[in-house]
Amino acid sequence: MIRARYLPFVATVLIFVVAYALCALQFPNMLSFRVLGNLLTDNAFLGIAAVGMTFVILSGGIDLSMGSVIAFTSVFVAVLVRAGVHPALAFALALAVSTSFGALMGLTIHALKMPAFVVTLAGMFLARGAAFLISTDSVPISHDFLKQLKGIYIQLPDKGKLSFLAILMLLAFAVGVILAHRTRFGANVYALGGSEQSAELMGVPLRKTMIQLYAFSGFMAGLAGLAYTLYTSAGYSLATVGVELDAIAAVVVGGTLLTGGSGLVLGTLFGVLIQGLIQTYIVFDGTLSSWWTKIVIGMLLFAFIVLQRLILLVSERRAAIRASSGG
Amino acid sequence: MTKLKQLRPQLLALAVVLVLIGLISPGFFSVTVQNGRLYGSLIDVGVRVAPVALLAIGMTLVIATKGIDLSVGAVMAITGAVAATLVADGHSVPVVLAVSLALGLVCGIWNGVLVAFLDIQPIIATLILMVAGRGIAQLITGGVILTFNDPAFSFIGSGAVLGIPMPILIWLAMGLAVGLLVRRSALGLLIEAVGINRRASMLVGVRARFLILATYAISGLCAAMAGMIVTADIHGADANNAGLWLELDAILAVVIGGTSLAGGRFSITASLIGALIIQALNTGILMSGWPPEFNLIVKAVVIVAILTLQSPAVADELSVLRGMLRRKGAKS
Amino acid sequence: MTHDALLSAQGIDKSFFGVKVLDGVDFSLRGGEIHALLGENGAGKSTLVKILTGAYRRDAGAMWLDGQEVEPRSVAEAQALGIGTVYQEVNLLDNLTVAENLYLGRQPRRMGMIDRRRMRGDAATLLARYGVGADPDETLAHYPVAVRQIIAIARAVDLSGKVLFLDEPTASLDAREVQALFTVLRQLRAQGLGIVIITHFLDQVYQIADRVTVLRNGRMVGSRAIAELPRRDLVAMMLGRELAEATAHRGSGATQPDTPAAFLFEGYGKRGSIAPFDLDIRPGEVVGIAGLLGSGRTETARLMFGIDRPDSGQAAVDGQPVTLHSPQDAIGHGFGMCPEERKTDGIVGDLSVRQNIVLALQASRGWARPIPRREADALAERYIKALDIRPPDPNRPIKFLSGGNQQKAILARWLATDPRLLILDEPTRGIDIGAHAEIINLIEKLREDGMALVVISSEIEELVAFSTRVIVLSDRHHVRELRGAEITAEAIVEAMAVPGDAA
Amino acid sequence: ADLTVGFSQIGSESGWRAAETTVTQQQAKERGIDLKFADAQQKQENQIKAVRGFIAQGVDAILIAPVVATGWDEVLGEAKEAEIPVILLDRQIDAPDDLYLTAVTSDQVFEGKVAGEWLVKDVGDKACKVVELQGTTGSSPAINRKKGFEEAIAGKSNITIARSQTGDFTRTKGKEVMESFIKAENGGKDICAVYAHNDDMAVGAIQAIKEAGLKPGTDIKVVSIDAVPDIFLAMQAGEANATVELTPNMAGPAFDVLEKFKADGTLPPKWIQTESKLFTQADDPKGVYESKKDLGY
Ligand SMILES: Nc1ncnc2c1ncn2[C@@H]1O[C@H](COP(=O)(O)OP(=O)(O)OP(=O)(O)O)[C@@H](O)[C@H]1O
Ligand SMILES: Nc1ncnc2c1ncn2[C@@H]1O[C@H](COP(=O)(O)OP(=O)(O)OP(=O)(O)O)[C@@H](O)[C@H]1O
Ligand SMILES: [Mg+2]
Ligand SMILES: [Mg+2]
Repeated sequence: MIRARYLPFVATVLIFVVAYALCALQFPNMLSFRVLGNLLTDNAFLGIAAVGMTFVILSGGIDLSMGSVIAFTSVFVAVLVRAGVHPALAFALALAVSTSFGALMGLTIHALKMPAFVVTLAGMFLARGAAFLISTDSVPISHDFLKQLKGIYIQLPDKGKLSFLAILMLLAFAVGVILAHRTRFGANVYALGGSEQSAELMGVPLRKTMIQLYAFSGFMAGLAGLAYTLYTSAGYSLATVGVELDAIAAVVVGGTLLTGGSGLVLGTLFGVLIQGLIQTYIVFDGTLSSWWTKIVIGMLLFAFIVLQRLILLVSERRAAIRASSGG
Repeated sequence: MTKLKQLRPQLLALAVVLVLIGLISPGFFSVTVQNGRLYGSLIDVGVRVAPVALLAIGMTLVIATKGIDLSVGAVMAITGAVAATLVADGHSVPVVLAVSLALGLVCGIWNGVLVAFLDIQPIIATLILMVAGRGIAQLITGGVILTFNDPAFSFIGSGAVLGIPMPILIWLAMGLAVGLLVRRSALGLLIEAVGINRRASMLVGVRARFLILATYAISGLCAAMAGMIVTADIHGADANNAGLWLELDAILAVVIGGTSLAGGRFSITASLIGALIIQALNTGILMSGWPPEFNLIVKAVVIVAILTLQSPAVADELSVLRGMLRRKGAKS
Repeated sequence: MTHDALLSAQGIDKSFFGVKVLDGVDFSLRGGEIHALLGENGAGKSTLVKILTGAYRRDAGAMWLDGQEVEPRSVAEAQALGIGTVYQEVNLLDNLTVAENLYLGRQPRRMGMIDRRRMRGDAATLLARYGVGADPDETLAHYPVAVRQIIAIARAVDLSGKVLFLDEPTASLDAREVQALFTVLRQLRAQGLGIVIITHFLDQVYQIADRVTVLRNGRMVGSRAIAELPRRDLVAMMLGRELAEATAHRGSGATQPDTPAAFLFEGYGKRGSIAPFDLDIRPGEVVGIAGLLGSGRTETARLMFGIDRPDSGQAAVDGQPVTLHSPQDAIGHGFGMCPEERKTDGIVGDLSVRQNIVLALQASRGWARPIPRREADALAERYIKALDIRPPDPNRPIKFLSGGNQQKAILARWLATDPRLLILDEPTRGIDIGAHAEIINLIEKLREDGMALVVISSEIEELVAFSTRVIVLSDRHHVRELRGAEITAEAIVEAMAVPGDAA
Repeated sequence: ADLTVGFSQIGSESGWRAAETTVTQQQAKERGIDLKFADAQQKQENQIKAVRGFIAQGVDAILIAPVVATGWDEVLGEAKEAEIPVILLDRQIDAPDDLYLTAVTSDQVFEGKVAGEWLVKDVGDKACKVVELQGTTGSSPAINRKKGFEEAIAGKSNITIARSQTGDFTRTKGKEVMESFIKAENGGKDICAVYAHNDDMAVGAIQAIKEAGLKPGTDIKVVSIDAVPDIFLAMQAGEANATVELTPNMAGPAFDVLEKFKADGTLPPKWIQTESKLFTQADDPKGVYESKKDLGY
């Protein structure tokens, strides 16, 4: 029997599989390794950001600065590379900056006892503003090192590719899963999400965990920024506006509770894939106007959420009945 | 309503922001009468704050129940689009008002049902309408800016009564009305109770679901008003941009006003002051003449500064400090 | 003061909002002793514990561990020093599994990774010591307070190398579990641990403690060996006055009134929760409900109050069939209920004491008819006085009150609605002996005034004292009903042991 | 012909954009082209996803209205590999030009220049303080139209840009920013002209000028870019002075070259520049309005 806390995850996976099957029935082309590969590559940066977001949400917090940090990182790297810095060094610097920025937000949240929503909202303005200051223009980059990176991929059948970005995202999820479920840091994050006060009284080092947590989320945002830079070979200060909302939606669709303390990192992967699937479906359909696109995305999101709740409700009922007839 | 003393940090922050702007652009405080209405940057702040102020009123109640309403910007776009369509079709102002407000109410109730009855988490529940709502608004306008020429409706946005611009009157009136509604009835207390401890509240017979639904409904209503003001202001409905990202400003206003995002105690007055602080900042930046690349940085820095000074941690330290000073003063 | 004790503290001061809660308190604990910390509700016991264990900062004073001056700034630091604590409100995490709760922050690791298998195994072994068969992999939310309490104790005991603080650990345990706990404590004492226990049960103090320290109004009254302190003197130390022992075993003089049953439940039950039962309650009687932990007492109350929906049976009030599908329904028929889990189901923490007291009344009047401020003030004043809620400040947020005083405020909340049927789930849990007597007197008085009461309690003596009838539950069945002279502690205990299906 | 063409549109952020979409759909319908439309909601990543989706579906050609100039090499490479011709609409990109068939665009710098030159001619030698309403910070039209305008007034010391702020391409912000400009510049008396990066902001600015008790078009000249129908109403009323047209019909020329290319492999030039025509009050604003008002602006 499936434990109650895994139910949201199972529901998400189930919904994804069924939805994919339905799409494939309508557009047989969608059932190809090419589309599957695209699904992973195209959503790689979102997925990486969503790993960080999952941790933050598990702790009961939120990180609204992600979209801006991604844009900032991409501009930062692009400008450095344009100035002649080796990309590897630029990447390392960018990750150092985004990680420290996250750590600083974590420290602020803890030390000033301010809600994460507000601190990271300010962080969102700040990072975007900083990106503008570096360059308002979009800055293209090209460097052999980047080409080499992009040259890494695993060939799938029928012209499908598991690209470097896709591999990077899957790695990020693997790290996320291990961190969440097999380390003390992960356990502390779940504890914070249960109740900050109780966690403190049980000896969880609040300050340290908070700083580590937002540093991790900053790191993931930075890594997502690098993925985005690779993806577009450019840095652009107006890029990825509102990506944090996509990431939050992916986390929640993946079965994590926004109130914190409950959810699985792997669920987020399926949350991301479900969003990608919705978009792919809309492209394949190709008849929706701009507004119908928005409306349909909203409706599908609604359908997924309601379906998820229904599956949960039904299985909880079942469990209750089974328990009573068993006992 | 709320005691002045409790509003001290917000009023102080507003004063500091205003003084800073005054230093940068000296003409900021001059208010004159022109064409029979008040005129000046300060008045602009009062007018331009109207949408965020209205949103903040509803948002305060929603946040007090531990919720959040991300859809208000999209609801503004929807009601604006509908209002513009109706006005362009020649309907009378009362009809336009009634239909638009009803629509806002319906949007709010939709959110409320998702949150209160389907138990969907507020951010996600309202994200649905945030995404789809703008699409609906564009569907109504066909993606274009629907313009109209109807002085009666435009009056809402740019008219004045006794020299005071309408938007100012509207947000003040709405703030007063909702403030009185929640504080003169028991709604305020019950909303706070639900926000602090929903389970305990339900156990004493508080109808938590109904209350939550009501707060989202009020939020929808406020968004409808904001949408109409914006539409009347530019004599047209811009479904693409009306209210875009305004939900974040409204949330920020509520937080600057000291209402906790964890729900519970709230003050509408304080949220309105929070909205004024944000708008004063926006207007101040425009007056400053700095290049627009700096806008976000300036805004972020000032907001962080304000919130830092207001934060419970710093407030504690300050009160300890104040106590020490007082003790020292008493000794010497 | 000698610092050769295991743990000692001197001149501890603490104020909240300018009100002194601890005033120059000295405290010392020896290795290998069980030390009871006693005092009335709000005396400052929990605050002292929180200061000594790093959860609060003290305003003044110093503390020594093993003769070394120490300064734990967080619970984590205190734990590192070998100090384990169970705080008064069971502070565990509902969203984590039992094993994760037990080993949070000290999980067994292999190659840097948490060794989940070993953690699970260790957890099972640990819990077996306390006779709890909880599944280590199940989330804690599945278990009632009592089980959580034991898990919290097990955790604290396991991580305390030198000192163990237990703040009212036995409040929600039944006799059997209390004995299991005491056995463990004696073993730990033998190993040289210093143990501080806070409790309002004086019987338990005499059973287990070696020494007592008494606090009153934030000051230390004295510290004595238990052997040389008669019960009467101890009570006087705590209260600052003599107490006529109100809770003596006397049996309720009152018998079942022969008024017709006003509240009737027939075949009322819910699958998986409580087997169908019949219950009739008359105005002017107290129906006591007894049973072991998990026997279904709380479930009975939840069902009667409309929190859970029944799937069989019907209810009637004054002979008219009624549906009780929500607390509002029940309240509409004149019911009231004080829940057992005060922190999550009872108090509305950020609201003031006054607002907490008027909340139920306000809810039943509806939002459109606010209770005028004057009326609210009057109500608050009346009940603060009647129940001796301390501090008597109606404007203080209730979360800043001590546990016992919160309990009184919640009781006041229902009394303010003037209910016809009042259901009390563990009303005396965490209440000091002075207040305990007051609450029992109150229950008697309410009964005499014609109120119908259903009282759930784990304290059998107390049930004997005020009940006109006692229903005994076992395994989610109502197994026995005792009336009049049948109500004795022995009879109740005997009936509790009967397996449920025997009914 | 039975061509299937994928069209990746940026979004629907303005009336002009909506018109472009409408015109493209009309053009496709007239030519019997099956148009697959994908709206990117202002996000480049969505555009890339859409292009990949088109490739996976095996369309015959792809139109892209790129949201930003950079970042197209890889996905266009994939299109090339799949032998699907790509045509860019309304914006150039930073990529080797063998990756696309052609680009049908205006010259944004030139647009700004046309607006600037009009102003230079109109004010002659009089001193003129201009205020500028920029587009969204960081967007390429904002950057280029600013640049072109500055080039045009570069040699003229009598024309200065006194203030420049972003109005986010919207009416509301255009109005708000103009209000503050007026207050900051002596009640508007010091301002001689307003240059707006698009007509929507200009319309907002006109309202602000009117509400400040000044006459737009006379007291403060108004010049802007796009030529959407509403600006012609303002021109007719004498409230706007000049606008530079950005035609929404980019798809027409694109389909022309595509059909030729498909028929006999004719390679078009790499850049098909659309006209940036200047309209002033003398150009029969009413007539232009009538001709434009049903184009889906
Ligand atoms: N965080 C706090 N803020 C303000 N006042 C507090 C706080 N914690 C405790 N108090 C006050 O300090 C006093 C002592 O409380 P404490 O919890 O230590 O009492 P106690 O002896 O443990 O009582 P009980 O037996 O009821 O648990 C009470 O008056 C209480 O209201
Ligand atoms: N020692 C225990 N070990 C495991 N589960 C227990 C234990 N005691 C109770 N439970 C569980 O507790 C639940 C019922 O608890 P509940 O609180 O309703 O009972 P109760 O009779 O009201 O006891 P109390 O109010 O004293 O906690 C059941 O799910 C039962 O399995
Ligand atoms: Mg206590
Ligand atoms: Mg119970």
